[in-house]
Amino acid sequence: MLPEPAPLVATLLGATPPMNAELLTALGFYALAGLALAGALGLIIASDVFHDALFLVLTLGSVAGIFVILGADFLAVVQVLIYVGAIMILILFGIMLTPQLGNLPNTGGPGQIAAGVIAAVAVLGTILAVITTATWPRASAAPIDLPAGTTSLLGTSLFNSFALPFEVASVLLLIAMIGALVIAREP
Amino acid sequence: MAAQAWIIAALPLLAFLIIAAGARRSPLLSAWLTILAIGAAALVSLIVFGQVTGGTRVEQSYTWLPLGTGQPFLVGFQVDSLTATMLVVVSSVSLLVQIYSLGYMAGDPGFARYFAFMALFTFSMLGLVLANNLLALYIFWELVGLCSYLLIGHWHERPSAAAAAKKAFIVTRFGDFGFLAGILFLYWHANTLQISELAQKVAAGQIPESALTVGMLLIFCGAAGKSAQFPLHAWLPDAMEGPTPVSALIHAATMVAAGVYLMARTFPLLEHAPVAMGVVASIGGFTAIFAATMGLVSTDIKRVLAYSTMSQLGYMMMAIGLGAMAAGMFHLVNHAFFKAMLFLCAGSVIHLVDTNEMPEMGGLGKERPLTFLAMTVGALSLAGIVPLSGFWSKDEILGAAVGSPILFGAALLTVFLTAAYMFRVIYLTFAGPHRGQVHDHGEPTSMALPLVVLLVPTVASGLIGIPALGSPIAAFLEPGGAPAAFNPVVAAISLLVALAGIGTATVLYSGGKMDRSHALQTSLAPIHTLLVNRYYVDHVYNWIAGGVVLGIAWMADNFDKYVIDGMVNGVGELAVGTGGWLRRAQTGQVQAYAWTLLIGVVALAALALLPLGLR
Amino acid sequence: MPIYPIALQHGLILGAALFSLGLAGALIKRNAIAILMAIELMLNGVNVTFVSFAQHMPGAPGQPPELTGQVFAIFVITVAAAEAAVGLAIVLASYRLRHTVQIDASSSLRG
Amino acid sequence: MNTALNLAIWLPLAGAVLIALLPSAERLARWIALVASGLVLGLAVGLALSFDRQAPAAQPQFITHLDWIRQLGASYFVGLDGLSLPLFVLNALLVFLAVLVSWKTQQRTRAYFALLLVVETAVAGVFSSWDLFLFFLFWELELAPMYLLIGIWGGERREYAAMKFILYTVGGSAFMLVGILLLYFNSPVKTFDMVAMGSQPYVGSLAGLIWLLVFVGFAVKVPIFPLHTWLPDAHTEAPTAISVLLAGILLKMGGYALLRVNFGLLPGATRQFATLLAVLAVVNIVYGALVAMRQSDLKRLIANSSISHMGYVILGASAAVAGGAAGAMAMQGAIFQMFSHGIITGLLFVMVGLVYDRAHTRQISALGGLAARMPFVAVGFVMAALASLGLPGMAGFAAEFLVFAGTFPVYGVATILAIGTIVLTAGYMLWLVERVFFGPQRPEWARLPDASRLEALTVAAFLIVIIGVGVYPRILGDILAPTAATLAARLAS
Amino acid sequence: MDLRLLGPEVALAVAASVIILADAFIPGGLSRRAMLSVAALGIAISAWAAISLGGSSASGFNGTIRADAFSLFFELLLLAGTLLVLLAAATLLEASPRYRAESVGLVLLATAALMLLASATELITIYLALETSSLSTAFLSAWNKKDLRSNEAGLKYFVLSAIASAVLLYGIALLYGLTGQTHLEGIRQLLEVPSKAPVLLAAAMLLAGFGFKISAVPFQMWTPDVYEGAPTPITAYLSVASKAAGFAVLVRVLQTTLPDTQIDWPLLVAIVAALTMTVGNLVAMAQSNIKRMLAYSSIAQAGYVLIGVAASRQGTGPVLFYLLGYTATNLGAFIAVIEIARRIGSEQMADFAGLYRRAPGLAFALAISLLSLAGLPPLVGFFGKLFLFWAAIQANLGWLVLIGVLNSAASLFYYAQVIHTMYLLPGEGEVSPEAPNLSTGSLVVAVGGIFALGIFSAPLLGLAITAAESLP
Repeated sequence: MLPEPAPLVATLLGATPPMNAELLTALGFYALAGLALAGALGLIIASDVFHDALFLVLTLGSVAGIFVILGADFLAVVQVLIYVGAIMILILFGIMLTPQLGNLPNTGGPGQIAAGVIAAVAVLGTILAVITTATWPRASAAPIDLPAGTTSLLGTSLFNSFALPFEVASVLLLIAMIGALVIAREP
Repeated sequence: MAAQAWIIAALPLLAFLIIAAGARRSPLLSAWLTILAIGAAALVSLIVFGQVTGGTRVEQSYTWLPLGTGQPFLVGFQVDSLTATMLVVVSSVSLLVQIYSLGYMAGDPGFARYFAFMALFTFSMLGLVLANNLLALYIFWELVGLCSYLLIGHWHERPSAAAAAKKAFIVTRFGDFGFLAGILFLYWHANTLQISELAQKVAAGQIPESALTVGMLLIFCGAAGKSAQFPLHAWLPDAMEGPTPVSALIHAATMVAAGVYLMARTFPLLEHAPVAMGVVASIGGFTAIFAATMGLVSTDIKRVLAYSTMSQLGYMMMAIGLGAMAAGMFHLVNHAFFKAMLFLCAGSVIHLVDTNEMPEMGGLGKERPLTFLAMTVGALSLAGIVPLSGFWSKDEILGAAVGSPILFGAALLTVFLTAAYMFRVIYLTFAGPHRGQVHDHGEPTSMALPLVVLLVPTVASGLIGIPALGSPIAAFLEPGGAPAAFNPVVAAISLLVALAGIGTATVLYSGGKMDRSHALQTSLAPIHTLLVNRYYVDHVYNWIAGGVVLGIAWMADNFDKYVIDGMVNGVGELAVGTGGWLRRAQTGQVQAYAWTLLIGVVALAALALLPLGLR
Repeated sequence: MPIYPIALQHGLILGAALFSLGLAGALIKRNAIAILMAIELMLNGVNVTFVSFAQHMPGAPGQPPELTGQVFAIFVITVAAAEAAVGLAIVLASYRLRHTVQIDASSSLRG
Repeated sequence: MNTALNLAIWLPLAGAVLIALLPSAERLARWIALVASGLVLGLAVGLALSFDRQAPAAQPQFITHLDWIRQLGASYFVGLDGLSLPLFVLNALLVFLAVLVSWKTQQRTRAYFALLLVVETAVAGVFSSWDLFLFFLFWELELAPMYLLIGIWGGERREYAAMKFILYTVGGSAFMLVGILLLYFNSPVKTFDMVAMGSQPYVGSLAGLIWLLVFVGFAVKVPIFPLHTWLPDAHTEAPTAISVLLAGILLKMGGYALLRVNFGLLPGATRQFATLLAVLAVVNIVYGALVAMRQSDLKRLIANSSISHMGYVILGASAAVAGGAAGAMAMQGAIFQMFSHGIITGLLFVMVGLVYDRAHTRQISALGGLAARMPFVAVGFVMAALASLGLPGMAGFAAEFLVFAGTFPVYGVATILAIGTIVLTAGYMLWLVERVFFGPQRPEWARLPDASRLEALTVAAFLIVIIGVGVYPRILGDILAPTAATLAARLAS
Repeated sequence: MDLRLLGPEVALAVAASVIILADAFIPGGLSRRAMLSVAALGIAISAWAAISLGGSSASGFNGTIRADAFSLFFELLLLAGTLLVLLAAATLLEASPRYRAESVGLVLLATAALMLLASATELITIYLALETSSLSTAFLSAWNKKDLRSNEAGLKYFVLSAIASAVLLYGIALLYGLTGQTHLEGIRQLLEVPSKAPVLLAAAMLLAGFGFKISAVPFQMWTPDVYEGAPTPITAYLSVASKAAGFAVLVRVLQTTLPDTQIDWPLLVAIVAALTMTVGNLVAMAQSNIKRMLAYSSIAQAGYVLIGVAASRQGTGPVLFYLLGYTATNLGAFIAVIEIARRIGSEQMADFAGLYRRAPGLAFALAISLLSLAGLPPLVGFFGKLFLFWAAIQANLGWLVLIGVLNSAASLFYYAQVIHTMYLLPGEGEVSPEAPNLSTGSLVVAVGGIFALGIFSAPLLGLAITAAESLP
């Protein structure tokens, strides 16, 4: 589970092998992952819902970066556009429309926190126990070679193999729209 | 006629059915229906008796209950000497008692019911003696018990009568429990319930003696219950709560004698089971003396007669147990007549004074000379004074007992006691001045007539036992059996002992005075107390029934209520309680719900993964 | 596992971590909108997982990779948007009724 | 396809539907019920008379066999044999009499009679089904109407009693269902056809488990100690006619099913458990009698006596495994006892009902001396009590005698205990009669009327059957004997 | 092309659009009658379209949906259920004119999503259909905007469904990672299992996601609250349509993707089934609100169905039959409750006292429904349970059947208590009789179904088994 220390130290000291693209990518990944996790942690800890939103933006942005590293450039754009551009705006509106009276606690009591942490640790532990030990028979050892842009590949997939889900997604959005209109409107 | 002997039983049944169906609305019609039917039955009985003395024998069987495998259960009737004798005795005594009842029960609100049940009883009793197999016999055996129950409880508004009726039924049922077991026991050893077949198999040695002994002892339980033999005797004195004619017919002449009859009927089996015979004889002998002692102290005239009946039945049992079946039956017949008469006399007296208590009687010979006469003759016969009937049969029994010193002694002592308590009754009732109120309504002819008629056999029926005639009874009842030997020495001794008894009674009670007996009572106080309390047997029974049985029942009932039902309700409460507890887990907090969901996933996954050992 | 080059597991672990953190947030936060954000976090965790897998799924021989994982992620983002809309609408309605967005205010139904 | 039998099964249901469809026919309802149940009684008697007593006993008569749920191998298969015919007739008779008994019901008449008729169809179905699945269906069908009959028209604690009744029974049938399904899938003949299942019984390793599972279901119904405590409550709280049906036929469903399913289809396991059965039977007999002895409530006493009397059925059945003459006799006794207990206890409950209708109390201590005012009721009650304690000449004796006779060589001690309990029975029955009817008349009961003409007629009908069967048991014996012998022989082999 | 396969769903979507648009553009709005007519017409066309596909087992849209008999069965079931719910809600719709077009439209769209869920054979489609239906029902639960309880129901349903579907999604991701596939059949072909752990984890997560839909313990926590708070017709809809579709997708995914020979998912399902039955029944005993009681009851019912699911292939036919009967039965119960509550103004069981006199028809309908839920013959609930148990015994799940039958017996306790209250207790006040309307009409259909489905259980079970066997 722990990274083996020797290569890391060696690399950092520039001994063997020379700093290459792979290492840079890795470092970028770790940096972004750290940011993403920090944002997530911040979201949990922050006591102000507005700060929550900002931490979330940090995470979402970092994840977009990670998407790039993982060869999903189009997805990164979508992530930034929809999440940061649409969802976060929506959420900020939501926050502003619901001013709270007084200073209410943003997190539950110690019991709830403990329970939440236990559940999260349990879930994480289970998942990690599985994914780190599993072998993935279909997965290639190395990242696959991807063309410079994945957009056309995705487009083909989306409108060919997954045309039906695409249509369903549109209905989903329609429903969300109608429903939100009805429910959120002043009575 | 003998081939249609079932008619004898059917006639009273018919009367019962007609009364039940509607004739009960007219009491007098009911009574006469009964009398007519029983009269006709008595007539037919006599005819049949005549044919049987001529050698006719009949046996017929019908399927009662078919079985899937093997022979069906049969019922049927037979006519032989024993049956014929009993038919005559039962039907004639019953007829006389019915006639007597016309007067005795006059004005009773349950008049019609009384006669209906009397008819039913006569039917059952006749059926009992006609039965040719143990099953049929048992059926009628229970029916006479039922009639006894119904008639003892005739005045059901009297709590004592209701209790006595119940007691009679339950105690005899206790004996019947053994009877039924005995029947089954014999059935599975002999594969038949036909008495004649059983007798054949026994004679052929096909049934091991041990089995026969057990079977006969069990059957004797039934006989002991019915015939009030120790220790199942406790019901008979109480049964005197019934109307006196009922006591005369059922509890003196016929039903109680059914036990003796049963042993006589199964005598061909019994005689091959010496141990059983010994038991029968011992119980009989013991009961004879045991009951007689209690008769000495009772102040209730009917109870004295009841103890006397028990005692005499013991006598008969002893005779049969000693192998003198014919003698026992001879005594049964004689006893039936004179004891019925004695009871009817007692009824007549009670009618006069409206009480059973002898201390409140006295001097009644003036009002009822006929009764006085009849009762005296009956008492003499019972005491065994020559030449009355009791003398002859009692003598045969004593003769049979000679070989067994203890039983012989007991029998002799009983003779003494019998004579003593009977003359105590005679003195207390008829001699001296009136001690209580007398309400003389006059004695109707219907009550007087039976007494007169019964005097005849009381005097004469024993004469058939005169040694000069050979022993026709034994020849008739037990062809091939040993003829009864008349033993003049024994006869003389017993006569002397009886006279001694009479003398003792005279000393104590002559002139209807009670002061001398009181003095004796005081000097023998512990014994008197013991006797008055009937040896405390009833106390023991009450303790068993009310203490032990009801105590166990109490435990069972509470076990049912608290343990079993407690567990049942506990399960229910547990379920509802668990539901309520789970319900509280539904806190309304959505995050708690989410927590449950996630923990559920982890748990499920863990459940699935753990068997893999988490490589 | 070497720390570089980044392998499949790296992405998976990050995904799992994000998922679990989001989950913890959803369980701990009181503000309904914050919970909404935490759920978005969970979905992002899954998306990272999907994308990581997609990066290691070659296509059929001679065919370009299908990138199903990335397609899935696009749909997930769409759903996330819809969820945000729905969630905010309901939270707004709730706010109108209760004048608070604290989730524990909505706990009258229980038992 | 036998029209008469099918008609006898379904006619009551049709009557019930008719009552339900006539919205304002409160008074008509009882007439419909009377006619329907009367017709069924006629049909049942007709079937009994035309029953071929010489035919081989392994096959039912009057059969109808139609395809039904083929995926399950279930069919509509009805017919009667020597075991079911008497009970079928008993059902028809008791329901008819129950209609008469409840003639004066005022409350919600339509619903009452409709439910009564549904019960009749259900029970008739149970007794005539030769398909195990169909059997189970009918078995369950009886529950809801019975629950309502107790719950709506019952006494003070009716709710508790009704709930207890239904939970007990449903709990029991839960086990039974599992057993039936296990049997189906394990038996060599994949069918619910009981003739086929019986001719090639399952003897595998699960037989014992299956036997126990079904047994629990039936034991609740019989009821067998310690699953009996629903009975006193239900019988006590139910209205008179329903007590009659409960004691008269519903308990018989348990005994019948035990013989039909456990004994008929799992003879091997039955042999294993025979001794257990005998022990339970004796416990039932003695324990029921002891508990009855302590009851202060008239109806509760009778109810507990039922527990005791049903023990004889189980005792006889348990001895049937011995086969041979004794086994056949015991089995015949067991079946006979079901019939006679049905009719006798039915009468007892009718009599209790008559007393209760007049005095409005069932406390024995509050009653007393009733015979003076109600001679007919008293006579009827005494007759019923005598029949119940096994007096010869009445139906109970023939049955008990067979049971004792058959059991004696197989389980001697058990038989002795059972015979001994007769004394206890006599004790509590006669004590009851003494306390209720005898003794001095009490002022508070000085104005009670005797039985009406209709009531007298009903009681007379019961008595005629009780005495008729008691005096001439061949009426039933001819029908029972071959079936009993076949069953016992199959058990022993 | 493949569009024909989507005909049933499209018909509903069109009907929904017509209703919403017409209501928006016609001055004064669309009348209730017209609205329901259009909805009914849409349902009819949808049904016709489904039937005309005839369970051809044709796949379409690159294998994302499959028109087999299994999906046909569920499509018809969902359509019938939806129609009955709409009819039952007719009277309530009359009372609340605002946004009623949108509510009817959303119900139709949700049904379309559920139908898609039942026929989808690809995980992305399944996920989207699931989300679509969940979000619609979240809205519908919160529809009574001024009602705190309705809003709370919507909020709870939304939050929990979002979390549950995130978990489901993670499970899907694992399956994708193992096979590189999202098509169910593709997954099964590629599921070589060198290490079973990810598959089992995925199975548990899928179970959670779908288990949420069908209210399986421990994913059932939302059920009572939402059932109680949501408008009753929506509760009915949730308990019937949503649950049925949940079972459809659960059965299809488990059976198509996970070979039970290698992965012991039946055991997982069996454990969940046992928990579900027991918890549902136990807590139901302690309820006083009829809707809440029915919520727990429907949890318990889900447990019974899961017995059939655990019985794998053999159990599928009985599962379908049970769902059919359950739809009729539970609708009967809920429609009766809707009408009763509307007339006496209470959902408290205690207020149902003496209902047999005040509203005999409704009391009878509710009683019959409850007895069917309890599983008494000759009602369909009896046969449904019987077939389930029958299958489970065959699958060597005797212990589970025993738990099932005991639960079934215990459940009678609380069902009978309602009947007891209605029939055995005296009640105050009168209920003015009403002329038969659409609601009572749908009630008659449902109760008639309870009897008819029971009596004709034999042929219907045959149909259900045929449908089950059409699963690849």
